[in-house]
Amino acid sequence: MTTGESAQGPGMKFFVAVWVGLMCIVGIEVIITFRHLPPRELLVWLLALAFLEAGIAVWYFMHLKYERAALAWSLLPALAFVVFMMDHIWPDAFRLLSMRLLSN
Amino acid sequence: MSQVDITAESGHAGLMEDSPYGIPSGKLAMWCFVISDAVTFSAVLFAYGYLRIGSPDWSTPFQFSPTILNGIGMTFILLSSSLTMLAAVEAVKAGRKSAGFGWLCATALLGALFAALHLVEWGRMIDEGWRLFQNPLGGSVHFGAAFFSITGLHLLHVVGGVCALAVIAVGYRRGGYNSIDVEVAGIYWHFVDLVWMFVFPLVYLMNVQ
Amino acid sequence: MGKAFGVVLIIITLVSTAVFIFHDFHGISLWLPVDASAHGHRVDHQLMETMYGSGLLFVLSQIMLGLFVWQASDRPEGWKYKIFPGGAKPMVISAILLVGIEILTLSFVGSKVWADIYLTPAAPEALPIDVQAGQFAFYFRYAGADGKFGALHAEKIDEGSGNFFGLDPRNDVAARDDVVVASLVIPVNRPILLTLHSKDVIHSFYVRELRIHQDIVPGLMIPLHFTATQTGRFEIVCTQLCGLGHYQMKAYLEVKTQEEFDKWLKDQEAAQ
Amino acid sequence: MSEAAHQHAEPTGFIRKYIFSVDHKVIGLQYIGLGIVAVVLGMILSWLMRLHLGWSTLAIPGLEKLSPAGAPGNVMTPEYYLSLMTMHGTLMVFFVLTNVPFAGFGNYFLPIQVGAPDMAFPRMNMMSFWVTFTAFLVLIAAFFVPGGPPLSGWTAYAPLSAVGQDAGPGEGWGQTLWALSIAIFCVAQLLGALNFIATTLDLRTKGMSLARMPFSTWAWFITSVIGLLAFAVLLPACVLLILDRTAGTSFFIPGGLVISDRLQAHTGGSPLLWQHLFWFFGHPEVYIAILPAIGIVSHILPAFLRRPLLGPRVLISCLAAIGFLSYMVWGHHMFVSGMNPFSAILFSVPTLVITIPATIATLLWIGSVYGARIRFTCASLFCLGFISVFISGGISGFFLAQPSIDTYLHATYFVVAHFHFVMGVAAIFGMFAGIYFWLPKMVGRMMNETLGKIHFWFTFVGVYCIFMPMHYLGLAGNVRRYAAFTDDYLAPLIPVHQFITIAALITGAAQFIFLFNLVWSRFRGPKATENPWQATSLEWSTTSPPPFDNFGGRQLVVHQEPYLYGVEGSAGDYVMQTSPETVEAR
Amino acid sequence: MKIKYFYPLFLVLLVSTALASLPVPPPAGGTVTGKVTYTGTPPKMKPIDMAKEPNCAKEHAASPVFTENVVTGPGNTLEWAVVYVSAGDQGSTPGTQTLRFDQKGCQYMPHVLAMQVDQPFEIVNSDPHLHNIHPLPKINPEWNKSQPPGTPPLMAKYDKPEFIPVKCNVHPWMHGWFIVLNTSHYAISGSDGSFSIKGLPPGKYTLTAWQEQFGTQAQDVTIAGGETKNITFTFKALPY
Repeated sequence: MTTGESAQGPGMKFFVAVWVGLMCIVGIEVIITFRHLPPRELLVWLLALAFLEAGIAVWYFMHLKYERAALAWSLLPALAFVVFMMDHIWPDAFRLLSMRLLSN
Repeated sequence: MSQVDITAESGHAGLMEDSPYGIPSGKLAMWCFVISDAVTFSAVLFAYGYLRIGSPDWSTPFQFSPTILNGIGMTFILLSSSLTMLAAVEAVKAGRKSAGFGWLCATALLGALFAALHLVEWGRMIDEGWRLFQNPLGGSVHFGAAFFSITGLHLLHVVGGVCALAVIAVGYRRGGYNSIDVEVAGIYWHFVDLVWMFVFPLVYLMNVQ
Repeated sequence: MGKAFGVVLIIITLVSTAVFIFHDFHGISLWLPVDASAHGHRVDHQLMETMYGSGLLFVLSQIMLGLFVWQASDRPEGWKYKIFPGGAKPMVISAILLVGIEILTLSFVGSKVWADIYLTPAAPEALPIDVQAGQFAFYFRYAGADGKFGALHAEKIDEGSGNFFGLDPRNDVAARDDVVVASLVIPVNRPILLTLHSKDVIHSFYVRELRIHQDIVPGLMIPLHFTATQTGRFEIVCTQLCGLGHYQMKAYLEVKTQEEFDKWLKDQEAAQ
Repeated sequence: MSEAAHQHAEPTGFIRKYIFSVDHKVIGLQYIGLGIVAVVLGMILSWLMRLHLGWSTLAIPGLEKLSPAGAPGNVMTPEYYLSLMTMHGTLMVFFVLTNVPFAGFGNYFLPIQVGAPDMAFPRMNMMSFWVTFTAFLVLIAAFFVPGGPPLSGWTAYAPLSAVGQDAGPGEGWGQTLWALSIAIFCVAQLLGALNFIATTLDLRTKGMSLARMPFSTWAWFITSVIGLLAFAVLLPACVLLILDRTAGTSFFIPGGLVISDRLQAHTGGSPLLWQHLFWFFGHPEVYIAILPAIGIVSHILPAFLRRPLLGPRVLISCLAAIGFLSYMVWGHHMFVSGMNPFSAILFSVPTLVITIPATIATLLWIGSVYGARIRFTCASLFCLGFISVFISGGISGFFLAQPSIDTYLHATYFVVAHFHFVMGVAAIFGMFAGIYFWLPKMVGRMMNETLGKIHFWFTFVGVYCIFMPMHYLGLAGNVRRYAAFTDDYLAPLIPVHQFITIAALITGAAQFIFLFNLVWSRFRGPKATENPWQATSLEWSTTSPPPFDNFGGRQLVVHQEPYLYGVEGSAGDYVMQTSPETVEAR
Repeated sequence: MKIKYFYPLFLVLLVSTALASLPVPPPAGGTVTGKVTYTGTPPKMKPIDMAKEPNCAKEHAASPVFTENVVTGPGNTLEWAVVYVSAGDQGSTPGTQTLRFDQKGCQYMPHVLAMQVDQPFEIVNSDPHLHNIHPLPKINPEWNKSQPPGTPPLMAKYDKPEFIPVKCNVHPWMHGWFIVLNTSHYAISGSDGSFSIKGLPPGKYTLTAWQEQFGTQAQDVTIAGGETKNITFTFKALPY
């Protein structure tokens, strides 16, 4: 049970620090955006930062760190697997460009 | 009544097998829902990416002011609401009823504020001529479709979350809900925050002029 | 009951297999039609390989099941069950090995066949033909004397006046001599490069005798190349549900000798 | 959990007891009932389709009254044929194959098999059924709207399904309702899956470790995990489709389409995007249909073989492997769809790999039949029949998994035969086995074995007569989804279709024997004892039917593996899971 | 002679139609005849390739069928143009006779079917295969029905005046028109481009000629009595 064995968070002070960190990452994202990188590079940066942010949120805010490891090991690989498999659609997205019907 | 109540309150207490994760069913179900919902959001974001790759005439209309500034404000509000949610969970766990209620209300209010800012943002876009099927800049019409459907889906989650938080806050004060329910609501609320961490960079920042 | 099950199952298995083997019944041919393309024999070969391998699996496993059920039917009361020789482990290992080898071979060889049809570019001397599918007919366009296709304009499509492709002969000289016909006429033994596109919903280009199949996706121009090796008249059918007239959506492929083809093309140019 | 805590004593009012009941057993029966309504409807639709395929100019008396536009002069129009086909597919896949073996039997028996008094979230469970029911009503409403029922198949490929009325009849309100119905259905399945997962993991009684769960429980659990992630993709896909249809977006509709001489306003979407999203759900859905049937059959077989199955752990691993692989193979539905041909190879290999766990499972069943003394009942016959049709359906997968062969066989009757055997008939056989096996527990009455056996023989031989010839038709290049075979190439094959039609009519008619048996046994059948099959799992440790809280206030304790047959126990040649005796492993 | 009685008769007619809507004999009156012609080079009509439907291809094997957007006759005349009273109409009688629209040899017979508002017409499939009839109205309600061979005729009517193109999706070359008019004073030009509108009561009319490719042209005509007026419509044609 939760109250018994796990989810004893480290206290609000720590969470405030995490919150400040997350806001900093958002700041970095905005700064990177306005350095006008090529879209592909920007995407890589933003995605990396977003995953970092999301990871922090899952880990600390959603208390996954304070649950049994089994929970994280069940949920995250499943999600990662599904998202990885979805990546198989990209080659067809590029087909939309290279094989577009030239009418109008 | 008997067994169910025993499971509910004192856990498995020797009558049931231990849950492999050692968490209440509600929390487990919420985690599963979060994963499922994450897949839903991924599907929509993948669809957005797919169409964006396939559209050579994609529009990038956003400027620092007002859109991104507003977006930073919304991010700040939503992140802060996560913080108040954490405070609510802490308070509830410690049994501080009124503090818990207060923090829950604060979270719901911040959520409502987020939704309001979002709607203002939508209103501005609609005034500029953006529609689900229309691009006032003449580029790909998918911009409006993707923007409104992704942020709309997120907004729906926020509004649903605000309602749920309000119900739980009142219910908690009256004794209908316990600390676990608050924690479960917290997981959902943080998830809504987490989704925004992808929506903001992918839908807003990637579309800056 | 067990005996009946065993017998019925074995009869079903044998009859099903027999129809595969003797697939010609009083003019009803239940087998692939003649192969008229350069790559078709490889598809057929791959299909036969799979047929032998999986047919063996089918017959063996059904007969095994039927036999075991037959045996199990009149055992005495208080029978102590016997364990399959070796138990589960050899079964699992043999399944992994046998089926594994089977599918490895199939996927290696099969993928090669696939890659050679769909992942190779068309030969440079291939005859380009433009194919447009629409509800519920195919139209084919040859470049005409200038060797150039006219540009397509969706808003100019007007089927009632015969402008199926949306050509603009008023402003586009290249479009004036384009030959538009309702049958695909090609010379034999010459590579053909089709460019498939659709004006409305998804259709499909399927010629059984050519062993070729490709969906025609609106918004995309999909290349498809093949070489026909036999003269004759074959059906081109749509296999992707496209609306009420789906079952009547077809065209004919006429494979002619090079001389006949040249004459035909000249006639068409003159007629249009 | 909190919600379960709100549950009180057994309700007494009719509505709370039988309609809006939170009792998982009532909900399970409701799902099964809904499934039976859907399957009868779907079967009648298939009869009409088959009649039309055999004799395309046949006037079917009364059809014009049913649909004046669909059958002028009682002769079916092609659009009506396609509508029937679409509704048949949708009803069968969603409301029968997903509802009955998974939601229906799962709801009824999963809590009992793990020794729980109810599902983890009884009220959510009730909601999930009524949401499903709403989806059903919305789908049926599509028959009666202007423009007619949808006709773009259960796959609803865009842009045909997305552009609206211009694309022909059936693309108006009917198609919108279809998409809406499926979206609603997704929500119901998500709720159901959450419930199943939580119940399996959290509400197991003392001693019911994961390893001691019956195969059926495992299958329902794995299926709910698949469903949780698969329906989550279909839901937004349907919402985007509805937006395309009603709000003018162009997610799935490319630009420059001219449909019925009208230039469409949409631009820039991609039909392949719909196919990807749909099949990303669609292939796991196939396993959502078949895995519970595999689980049910594996659960029932040992009781009649009077022995445990070979390699129980291996079998469960196979189920899990199939579930895992189901997410890696959706592209094999799209080999010739205009997808990048490289991807075809990428999808082909895992598809072929699926045959390994499937073969292992089949061999384990066959090997378990070896050397057993089978008790031939309707349930065991349907289990044996299941193995046979599963083999027949699985074998044709070897062909369709290879893009090079799919080049010829795609969208022919070979595909129809394949999926009807492996997911339609096999899952239906699992359902029949389940009903013959569990009806005594569910209603407290035994079913009539003689009628059941007649039903089995007609069904078993019948499905082979219907679906085996479809393989031959497919090899001959007979394209599916055709309303009639008019052209020179296909016309000679019509006699085969007529044979199939006659077989389908007879086999379908035989199903009414089953329905009669079901209704008759419900009221007139001999009373069932607590454990009529001398089976071991927990559902047989309570009365038939079980009381409101499943075990009458007892908290069971599990001491044994689930399938201890063929051993010496106090009760005979088997040892119940709840029995505390020590058993020598054999 | 007859003119003397005309006005009283007309009054009686008006009253009787208003009160009892009894069947009325066609009023005697003036006639407009004439021709529809063109100047310039009209587009060349294309031969229709019906290879998709072997039945029809066989039927037309000897003499190929051409598209019918611009059907010309001797002396630069145009067939299938509709001439009708577009303004000043009087004395129209409601159309009650059921018209017939046939599908034969993968062609519409007639190519242009003119009818009055609320006039019933039947659509017949004389071919041994399926057709679907898909009129594409903008004001009137749209429908799209298929007609398998051997099924009874489809009955239909329109309640608002409109020029409606008709197509068959199964045979995309099939193309026809439903011309729904507010008046019973209309005519379709024949193969020599001639038309004749009879029974016009004296008065001032605007006559409009419509041709599917070239659009419309209007002329004013005044009918004084039982006379016959001759007018010619001339369209300007372009080759593409």
